[in-house]
Amino acid sequence: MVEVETVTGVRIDKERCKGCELCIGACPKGVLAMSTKINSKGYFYAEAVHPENCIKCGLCAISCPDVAIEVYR
Amino acid sequence: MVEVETVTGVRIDKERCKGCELCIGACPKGVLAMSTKINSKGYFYAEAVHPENCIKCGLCAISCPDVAIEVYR
Amino acid sequence: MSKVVFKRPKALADVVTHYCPGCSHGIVHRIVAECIDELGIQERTVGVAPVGCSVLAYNYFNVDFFEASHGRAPAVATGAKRARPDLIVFAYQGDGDLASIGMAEIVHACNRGEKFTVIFINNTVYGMTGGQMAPTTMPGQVTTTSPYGRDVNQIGWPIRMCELLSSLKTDGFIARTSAHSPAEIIKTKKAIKKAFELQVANRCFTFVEVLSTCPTNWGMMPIQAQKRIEEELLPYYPLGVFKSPNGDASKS
Amino acid sequence: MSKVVFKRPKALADVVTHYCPGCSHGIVHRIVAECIDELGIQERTVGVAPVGCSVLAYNYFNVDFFEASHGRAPAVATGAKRARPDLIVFAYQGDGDLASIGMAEIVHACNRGEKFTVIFINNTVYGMTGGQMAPTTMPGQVTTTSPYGRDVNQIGWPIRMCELLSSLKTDGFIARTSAHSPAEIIKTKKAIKKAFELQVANRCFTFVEVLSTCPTNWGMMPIQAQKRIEEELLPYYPLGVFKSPNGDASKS
Amino acid sequence: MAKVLMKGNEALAEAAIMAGCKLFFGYPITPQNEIPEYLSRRLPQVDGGCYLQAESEVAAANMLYGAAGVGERVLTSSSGPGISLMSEGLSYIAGAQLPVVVVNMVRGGPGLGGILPAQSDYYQATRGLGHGDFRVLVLAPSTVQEAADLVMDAFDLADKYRSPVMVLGDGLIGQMMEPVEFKKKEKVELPPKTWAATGYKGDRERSIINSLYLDPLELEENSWRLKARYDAMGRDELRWELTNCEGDYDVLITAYGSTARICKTVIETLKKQGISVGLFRPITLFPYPYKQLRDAAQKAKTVFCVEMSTGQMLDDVKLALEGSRPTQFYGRTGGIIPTPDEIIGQIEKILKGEEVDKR
Amino acid sequence: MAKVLMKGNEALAEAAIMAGCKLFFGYPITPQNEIPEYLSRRLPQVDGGCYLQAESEVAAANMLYGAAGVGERVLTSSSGPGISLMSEGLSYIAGAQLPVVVVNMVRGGPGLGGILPAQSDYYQATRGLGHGDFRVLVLAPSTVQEAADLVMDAFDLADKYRSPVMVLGDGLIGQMMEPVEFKKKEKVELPPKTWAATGYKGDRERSIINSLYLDPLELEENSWRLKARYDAMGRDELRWELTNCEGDYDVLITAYGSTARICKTVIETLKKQGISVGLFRPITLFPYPYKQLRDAAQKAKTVFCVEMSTGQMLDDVKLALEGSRPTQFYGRTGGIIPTPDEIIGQIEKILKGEEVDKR
Amino acid sequence: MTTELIVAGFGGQGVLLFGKFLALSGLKEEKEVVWIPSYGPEMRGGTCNCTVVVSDDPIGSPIIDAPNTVVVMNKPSLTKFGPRVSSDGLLLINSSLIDTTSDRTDIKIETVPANEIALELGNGRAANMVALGAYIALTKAVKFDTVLDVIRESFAKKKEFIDLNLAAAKRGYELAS
Amino acid sequence: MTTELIVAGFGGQGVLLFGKFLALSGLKEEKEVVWIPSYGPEMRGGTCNCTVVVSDDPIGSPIIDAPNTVVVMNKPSLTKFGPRVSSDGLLLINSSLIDTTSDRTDIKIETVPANEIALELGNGRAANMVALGAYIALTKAVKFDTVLDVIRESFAKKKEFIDLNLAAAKRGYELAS
Ligand SMILES: Cc1ncc(C[n+]2csc(CCOP(=O)(O)OP(=O)(O)O)c2C)c(N)n1
Ligand SMILES: Cc1ncc(C[n+]2csc(CCOP(=O)(O)OP(=O)(O)O)c2C)c(N)n1
Ligand code: SF4
Ligand code: SF4
Ligand code: SF4
Ligand code: SF4
Ligand code: SF4
Ligand code: SF4
Ligand SMILES: [Mg+2]
Ligand SMILES: [Mg+2]
Repeated sequence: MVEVETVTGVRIDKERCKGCELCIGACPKGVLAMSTKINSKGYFYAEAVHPENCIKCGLCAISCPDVAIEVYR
Repeated sequence: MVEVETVTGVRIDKERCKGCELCIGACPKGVLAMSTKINSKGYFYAEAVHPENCIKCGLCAISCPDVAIEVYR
Repeated sequence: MSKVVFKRPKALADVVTHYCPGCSHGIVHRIVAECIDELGIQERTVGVAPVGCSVLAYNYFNVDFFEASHGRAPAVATGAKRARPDLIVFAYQGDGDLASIGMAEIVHACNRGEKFTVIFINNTVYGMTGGQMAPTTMPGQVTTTSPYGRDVNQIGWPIRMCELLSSLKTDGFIARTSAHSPAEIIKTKKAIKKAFELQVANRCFTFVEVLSTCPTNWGMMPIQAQKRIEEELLPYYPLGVFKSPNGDASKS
Repeated sequence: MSKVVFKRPKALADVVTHYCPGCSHGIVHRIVAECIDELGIQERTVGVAPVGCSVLAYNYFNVDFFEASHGRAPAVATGAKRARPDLIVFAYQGDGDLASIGMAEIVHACNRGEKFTVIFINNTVYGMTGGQMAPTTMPGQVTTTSPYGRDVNQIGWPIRMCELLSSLKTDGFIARTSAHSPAEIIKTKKAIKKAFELQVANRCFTFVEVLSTCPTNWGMMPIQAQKRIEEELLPYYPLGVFKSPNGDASKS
Repeated sequence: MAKVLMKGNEALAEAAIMAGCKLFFGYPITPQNEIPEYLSRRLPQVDGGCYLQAESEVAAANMLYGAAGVGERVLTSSSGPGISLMSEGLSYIAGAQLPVVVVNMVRGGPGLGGILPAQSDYYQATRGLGHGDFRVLVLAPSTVQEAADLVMDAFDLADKYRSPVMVLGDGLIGQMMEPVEFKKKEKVELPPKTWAATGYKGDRERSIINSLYLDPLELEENSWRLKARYDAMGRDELRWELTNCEGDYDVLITAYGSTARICKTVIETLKKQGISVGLFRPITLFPYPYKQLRDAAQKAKTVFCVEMSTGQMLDDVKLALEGSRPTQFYGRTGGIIPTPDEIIGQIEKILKGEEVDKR
Repeated sequence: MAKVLMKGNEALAEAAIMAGCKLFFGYPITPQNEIPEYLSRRLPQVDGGCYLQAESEVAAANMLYGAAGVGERVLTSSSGPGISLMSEGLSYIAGAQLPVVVVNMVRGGPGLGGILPAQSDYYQATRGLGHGDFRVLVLAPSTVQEAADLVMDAFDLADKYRSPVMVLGDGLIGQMMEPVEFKKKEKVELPPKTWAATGYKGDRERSIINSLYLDPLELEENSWRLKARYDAMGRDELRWELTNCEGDYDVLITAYGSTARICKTVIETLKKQGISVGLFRPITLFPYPYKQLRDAAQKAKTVFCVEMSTGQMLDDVKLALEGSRPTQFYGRTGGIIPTPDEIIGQIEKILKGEEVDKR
Repeated sequence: MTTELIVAGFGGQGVLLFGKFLALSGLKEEKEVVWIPSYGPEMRGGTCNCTVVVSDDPIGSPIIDAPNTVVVMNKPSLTKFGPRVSSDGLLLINSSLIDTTSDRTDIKIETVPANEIALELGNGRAANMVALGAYIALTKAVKFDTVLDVIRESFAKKKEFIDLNLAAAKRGYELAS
Repeated sequence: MTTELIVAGFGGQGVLLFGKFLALSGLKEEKEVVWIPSYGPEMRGGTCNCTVVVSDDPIGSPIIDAPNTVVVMNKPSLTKFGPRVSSDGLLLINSSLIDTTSDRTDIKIETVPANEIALELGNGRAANMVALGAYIALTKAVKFDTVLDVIRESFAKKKEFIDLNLAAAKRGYELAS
């Protein structure tokens, strides 16, 4: 089965995010930042604020303890 | 208290001896051998058959698991 | 049509974990699940969860699981693997679980050369019960049961399990990695993958220690906790492969 | 008037032991008693007997004694010494006791740097219960529970406790000696004396492993059993001081 | 001393120190962690005091053995799985006649179970703590104040009978805060510990702390010696509490610890409805106040045993009654604390002559 | 099959293999060493068989957990101290509903005690094997043949109830040789082990072998599920034997295992003197045949409980009788086996209306 | 008089301290008190609550099915504990974080914007004290002065907190009076 | 008929085998049998004994206070078990190692120089079989031929022992017949 996806770049599931900020520290391109809003669990969550800079390296994703990030090229 | 003893050489308590023969193997001078008699526990016991050869080295005594041997100079 | 750079592995259950924000447990779970996927062993893999924060690991993987008693995961894994040598068995243990109460079981499983994989999460503290001292707690570290800091003159130095287990003669794969940065996470993946591969090849006992954070009980933000690993833990807990099975290329 | 070259030590009770003819236990008992005499510590020495052939050690020394549960002598000694640091405490353990069921207790006592002395009688077998396999049993050795000989591919290599314990960072004195010849018995005495001296000086955890015979369960005459140590055991269990406390002269 | 607001676990820990406890060996487990945590702060401040986290509960029990054997007062505490791991060690301690105090803050079982309050270790505490012919004196507090008081008594009782004493609480007793007053206890006359292994100086027999008796006659002797102590406890140490047992009642509730507190609310509530129900609360679970329960039951038509278990104390209730009164049982377990309302519901059934709910 | 002369320990080990037991995990301890020794020879000859000496009884119990959890038949055996060390593990096994068979060849306790035959682990076996609301089915053989037979049944019962089953022998049963015949058992219909953790292939729920239930309602549910099984055992699995209970008797002896054998000689001897005494021998100790004992007791004036302990089964005897008959107790313990003559002496006292010797 | 309280919220909102201060105040007034925390699995990252009983008479069951007062500091707590208030009881809602209410008509429902007020006073973490002040005003479970004393004593070692928390409690008290 | 036997001696004298052969013979003759070793502390380096019961009826107590036959292979065993022979019972003494006897008058006392005979036959370790032969001659507990069969079968794998042991048993049997 070939994975067919229409998105590219980083996709963050904000409901899974616990706001640990590890992805932000991991991103070499400053793509990510914390939202000022909270999700339904009460956590501030991570967002791609500069998606245009994303080099799809996946470092954010492998750093996320909650596997809230997917990355597509 | 100064130990005063009248014997010299090796003294084997035959009732303590279990006949393991380790002392015999340990003696560099062939002083010891097994008796052909058994003690009250049923063991053949070690005897000094050549006490005249004893150099009082104490090796027999430190080899005896049953601390059946005393050595005096 | 886009290419997947990173996607949730299939062997990881699609649920939200109970772990605190930034806790390394989640990262290592993901890595283990990826290895299971990549080796195509999901249908014959059985996990053994410890008593510790990862006690609920059985809810987080799409494989059959045991929940073991505290410290005894290696014995449970031994029972399972001896009974069904065709299964791929891994035990997942914390430092209180493995290095304190479970010391005898891990040493003996390693020494017998039991052919399963142990993932050892060393976060220098008893996470689940609220931050008590572990055998791995660093000198001077304040915990709820070392309120004046761990005093090595009174209770000795932190135990380094890789060094201890490597002192045994029986063949094995023993490595220490860390979860404190993307680069180290990648290396952790490599080590864990290697461990599973060796198990699949029925080679030897395999053991990967991962230096991990417990932001909650360290009283730190997750990023600060990762820094602590780098600055405080690494000098005492060196990373690397401590032992590889005889004739193995990656032998250090 | 004659000079005493060798006489029964005072700290050794004047009774006949239950040990089999030629068993090393008796030799090591005598050595321990001599050390107690020579250091003048009889009145403040407390022993801890294991479960094993030396379970009745409490009858053989003229000092107060504990009989511990199987494998837990180091925990009992820890309790006693922590409660009364002025006492000189020694534990006397067999290889089944110390290296199998008691693995966690000995590793942790050693790692905490508990300031007592452990005498470890390694005779590669469970003596008391009738010759079952121990973790220290040699490869190929036939015992009542390894009827086809110890298979290292199935259950691993014999555990070398000195090597294992020496891998810990905490200060300690760790040595292996043997009871298979007068020369080695003399060295054993030296090592045990050193251990007690270090304890008297309140320095560190002290541990002396003595390679010992079990003529009965080895099915050998005592002299033959001593040969076995020399020929079979020594190549695998090297003798020597594995660890000395920091700044100690005899450090190897 | 003024009353202070404290968690049961902490009150109990402080009480141990006041009772002269010098050493604590234990291993973390919920819901008793406040005990080791408190003592890790406090014991180093005590002269000769030592807090040591053991590598396991197995080791902890054996450290107790060592410390008690040299004559010091020593405490451990644990819950469910940890107490099971102490089983062998406690059997040795009992066999060697050593005084130690063990706190069990019971949580739901079996196995890892849960961490919420339960009373499902009653059998283990009163009968099966380990192999061999031995028992331990079991004290069951139902308030924080009582937990503190009983711990102090526990040390004296342990010394008096040279026996382990268990304080059997539960997660609720351990976790809740109530006002507690640390009363200076009058000193109890206790025999000197001449048996302790403190170094043989020739002025007494050698002290050997031991449970091995290869001669079966000696081992039997030891067992009957222990049995005689248990019988003496049964004469001299029974403790129990009667509530609302002055007048008449159709139903006598038996319950201990936390459950008994809840039953007190039941009694108050029913009293307002004009229904009189009595409560028999055993405080010593071993020895069990059999005769006292039997006496109290004579006014009742039915004895109603309420526990946070599937029914364990029920055996002792039946042993007390010897068939003289019918019993009914209601239990919640696994961490569920029965509410006054649900117990009242069951009592209403009993009063109507119905069977209570089986679960 | 022809009868062969075998030690109880060996007969039992062979019976386990015949019952399909594939794995043994254990640790040496007297008086059961012939079991591991025998199986270390035999299991490697069995297809899929594995004998492994565990590093301790703690580990052994957890290896059982692992092997039973993947669906294989597995055995351990031990005695006194070793059984106590399995306490936590057995509680987990019970909580996780795993079928395992445990042999306890009881020796004298508490502590290290002695190695001669005793029955002083009755409380532990029937009530306090570990923490939490659980029991294990306990089978008590009194001959070598019965030991072999009961071990075979034990594996079936374990699978049927998804519960640990204990075969409670003693040093005598283990060490003595008697003729034994290994009867081919008819195959019992047993539910498939769909719950086993054998790899998740998507064709069933994931198998999780577990005793943790963080939700107290679920933990309670598990406890009542277990309780329901114990109740079912109490209906369907009771075993007992009556000897000389056809006619009249003033005294009914209750005894199990080795002690019951000895009492049979007592009965034969007294019969010759014209004195008729009955014997009630429970074979299942849990569940206990309460009603059957009570019925048998109705002909007797006194029920006389004989044990190799200071009095443990006595509780169950009293629970059975509910005060309907007076009881007397005689016990030897610590490795002493009561002789027929001394028991006869006690019965003579009972017949004279006297109290039996307290020890 | 017997006051039964459940106060519930996120971990970190200080609900255990709210409860403890009420219990300490009761003790100071020589009443019978008991405080029980929720402990267990739900703690980690989840909700948190405690039960407090303050009474003139000895306290039997410390487990309260239907408390006569409930304070909820976040939404999940409202869902969980709102229905448990006894008839004629009081439900106090932290309107800063809860935008809904209970539809019960048999109880008294009050709100207090605890976080907002605390933020106004300079530190959002004092929201619990705002709520405590309001709670005392509404229930008179203990004397407000006693509560203020307890606050002073409890923060004795962290003087910087005293003023903030006193102010927060006072604002809450005033608002609800 | 019920034969109760205690046979006792040093460890290594083969008393357990003596007992086992009797039990096997009983089994071969389809009688009820039980064999119980002494086990325990007294074993190591000490004395050793076993109890055997051979009976036409089911065996109740396997523990025999006062056996009707006792065989003692060494002196400590005579001291320990001599007094336990039941009245009218048989005490068989290995006179090779025991120079005294029992002063009991209510029992039959016989002797056999078991070690000497065994040594004559070439191996002192067959003393137990000499004694067994003598015992069978004296008690007729089982048929002697059965015993000989049992010896043959038991040593089937060690043929070299068969002849020695058969000869020893026969000599013992003859001597005592
Ligand atoms: C026998 C036993 N003792 C103690 C406990 C309590 N307990 C649960 S988790 C835990 C510590 C876990 O620490 P660790 O293994 O380091 O895992 P982490 O939570 O840090 O991941 C303890 C002591 C238990 N469940 N069972
Ligand atoms: C918990 C427990 N398990 C098992 C035993 C039985 N046991 C007694 S001694 C012994 C082995 C002793 O061997 P080792 O320690 O090597 O001492 P040795 O007799 O060889 O000197 C065992 C397993 C026991 N007493 N307690
Ligand atoms: S994929 Fe790389 S560049 Fe893109 S957001 Fe993640 S870490 Fe940053
Ligand atoms: S790493 Fe994951 S959980 Fe943490 S902030 Fe980023 S997306 Fe959220
Ligand atoms: S003292 Fe030396 S020379 Fe003399 S007998 Fe002993 S070993 Fe031989
Ligand atoms: S070493 Fe001792 S026991 Fe052995 S033969 Fe010599 S004297 Fe006897
Ligand atoms: S307590 Fe620590 S180890 Fe446990 S989940 Fe939280 S951060 Fe992770
Ligand atoms: S069995 Fe072995 S260890 Fe034990 S006393 Fe005999 S020779 Fe020594
Ligand atoms: Mg940890
Ligand atoms: Mg050994």
